[in-house]
Amino acid sequence: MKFGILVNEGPFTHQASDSAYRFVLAALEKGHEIYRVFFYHDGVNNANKLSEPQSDDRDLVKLWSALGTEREIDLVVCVAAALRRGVKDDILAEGFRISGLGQLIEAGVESDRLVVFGD
Amino acid sequence: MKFGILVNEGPFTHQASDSAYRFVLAALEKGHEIYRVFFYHDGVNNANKLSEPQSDDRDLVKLWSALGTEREIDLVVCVAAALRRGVKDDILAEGFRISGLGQLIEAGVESDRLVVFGD
Amino acid sequence: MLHIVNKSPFERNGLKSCLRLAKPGSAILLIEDAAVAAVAGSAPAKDIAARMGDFSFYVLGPDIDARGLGDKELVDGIKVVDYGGFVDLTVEQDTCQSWL
Amino acid sequence: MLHIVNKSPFERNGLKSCLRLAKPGSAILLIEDAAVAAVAGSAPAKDIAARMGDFSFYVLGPDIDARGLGDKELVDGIKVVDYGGFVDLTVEQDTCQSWL
Amino acid sequence: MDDFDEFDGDGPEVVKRFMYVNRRAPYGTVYALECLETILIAAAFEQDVSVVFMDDGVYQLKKDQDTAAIGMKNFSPTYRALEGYEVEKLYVEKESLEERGLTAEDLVVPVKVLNSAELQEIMAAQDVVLSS
Amino acid sequence: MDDFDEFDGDGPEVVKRFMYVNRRAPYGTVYALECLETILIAAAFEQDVSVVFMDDGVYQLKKDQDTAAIGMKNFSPTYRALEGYEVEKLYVEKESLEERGLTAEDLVVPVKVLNSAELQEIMAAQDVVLSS
Repeated sequence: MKFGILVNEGPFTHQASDSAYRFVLAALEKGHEIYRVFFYHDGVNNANKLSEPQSDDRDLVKLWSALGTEREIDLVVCVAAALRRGVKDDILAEGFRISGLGQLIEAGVESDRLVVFGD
Repeated sequence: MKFGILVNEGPFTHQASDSAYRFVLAALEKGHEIYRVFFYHDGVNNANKLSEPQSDDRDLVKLWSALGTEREIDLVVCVAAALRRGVKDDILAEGFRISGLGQLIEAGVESDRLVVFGD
Repeated sequence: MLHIVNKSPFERNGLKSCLRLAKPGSAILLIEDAAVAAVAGSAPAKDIAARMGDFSFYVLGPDIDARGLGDKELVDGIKVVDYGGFVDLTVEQDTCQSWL
Repeated sequence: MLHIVNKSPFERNGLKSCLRLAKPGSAILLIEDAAVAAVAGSAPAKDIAARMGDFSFYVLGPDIDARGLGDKELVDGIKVVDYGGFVDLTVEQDTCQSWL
Repeated sequence: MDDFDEFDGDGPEVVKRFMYVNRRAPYGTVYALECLETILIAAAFEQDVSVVFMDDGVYQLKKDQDTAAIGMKNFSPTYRALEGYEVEKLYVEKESLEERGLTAEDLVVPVKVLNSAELQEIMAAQDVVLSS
Repeated sequence: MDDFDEFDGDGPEVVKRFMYVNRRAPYGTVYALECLETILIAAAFEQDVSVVFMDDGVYQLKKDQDTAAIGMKNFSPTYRALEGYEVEKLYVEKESLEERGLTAEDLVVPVKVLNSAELQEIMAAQDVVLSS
């Protein structure tokens, strides 16, 4: 089955990004396809490569990045939300791309299920 | 009277930063002193100079920056919270400085009032 | 003590907890989404009215106006302040506590 | 329909609104801070127990364990799932709605 | 509201029922504004769009919003523009309105006021439900 | 917890009563963890520190937290370290515990359980109240 995932909150402040990440891992493990993960609202902060958590903490930006590059998951950061919050190409972590809200709608259309994680 | 201000949330997502900014303006207008504004939790995102809101929206990073430079208000971004969230010197807006949580406690000790704005 | 409540009591428990923990005689200021509680007639408004003898209640006018509630009748006895009035309240009261 | 609730019903109104708007026959999954509602005995737990005939209730085990509630008795009839079980629920149900 | 450019104009062939659920007051958080931005984009995709305002979300539609003193942009007039985008299914939950002492006359656009039982049916018939 | 370096060691001369109010569950949001970081720093400033756990904040102190499956660090043992920093005034609201079916035996550290009337008095006597 094809999943679209919407992440509305940044790393650390809310569990949303963690939950979405765990959900994606579990879905992949079960052989499902992740059509796209779309980062909206503060979710765009998941793509800030300057993020440097304490060494004994999970590093969500790196975890998502690795999913994007190693598992070829399409990680899309909303351009409008990202501009407002200062997430630009200069600081964009590997594996993410910046695009429009249309990519969220498309994920809703093309996926069998859209699952939303937020605050 | 001397005020310390704590801002717990970033720009846009919650009104906290707006409310804090309006409060500070009103306090200055009444002749009070702002000892320090401390940015903690997602509040550190107020210092991201890459932030580029739509042209008809308020630009909170610029507004805070201007307060820091023109009115010589001490704007302190918590280093631990900022590292985690990827707010570093490379993208730090003018007028802000990065320092430790001790600066928050000091603001509590040295100010007559500490006012907290958050989610 | 000035207690500052900023979340809608329809959505969150901040106002309820504040009313339980604030010492009678304190001032309570509603800002941001909490401003909606100042409009007369709702359940949270009744909670406020019931404690009018214990606390001085204030609401931030700019937040009422932003939410289009400027024309609505407010809870009897609640005072509307602007940001300057908010500053004055923090000066008049010796400490302030935000119920985030 | 799978309804996903992620906020503590002690703090917010998400579960209450979900219970009002979910169509009987739906599944309701408690994740993140909402997991605390699964522990038997509290007011939210009673709200859940009262609707056990209308909905299938699930709670995400990892979130219960994280909050130290793994040893507590849960509401009778609520099923504990892991992230894989969460995925299965979204597959079994035709749509999902998050009550943020 | 500046990303129409990446929409290729052909439109996807599937038409799905998309529902946007608004449960938060405006200005206290950005969700109301950013959800509105999503709805405007969604309209261009020729999907079957409906928008629900319930709980504190009903305040988003309150008439006479005046944001001058909080320094934020009043975006409530944009709800009136939704009709032009053929987003015409605006539902407001009756219980949420009443709990807040509001009526349909207080709102900036004509909406369909439904009780929770009616709204239940409409929600249950959706393909994609977005919330924020 | 890495910013002790900027503390100059002399300590400020004024001693104020600082209270930290915790009202949120752990893990769902970062506030519990980051508030704990603040408390550890505050301790070094030789202020009169007290910490309140009420509403969902009482879950922060629940014994037997096991975060392995959510992939986050279990920071609850740090509450036990507070005593070593001379942070000894830990207050838990009785009503909040009871509402959640918990007792003081469920908690990871010894605390003073107070009813809301008692807590009211302590809160009212503070100089600085921090919440998040």
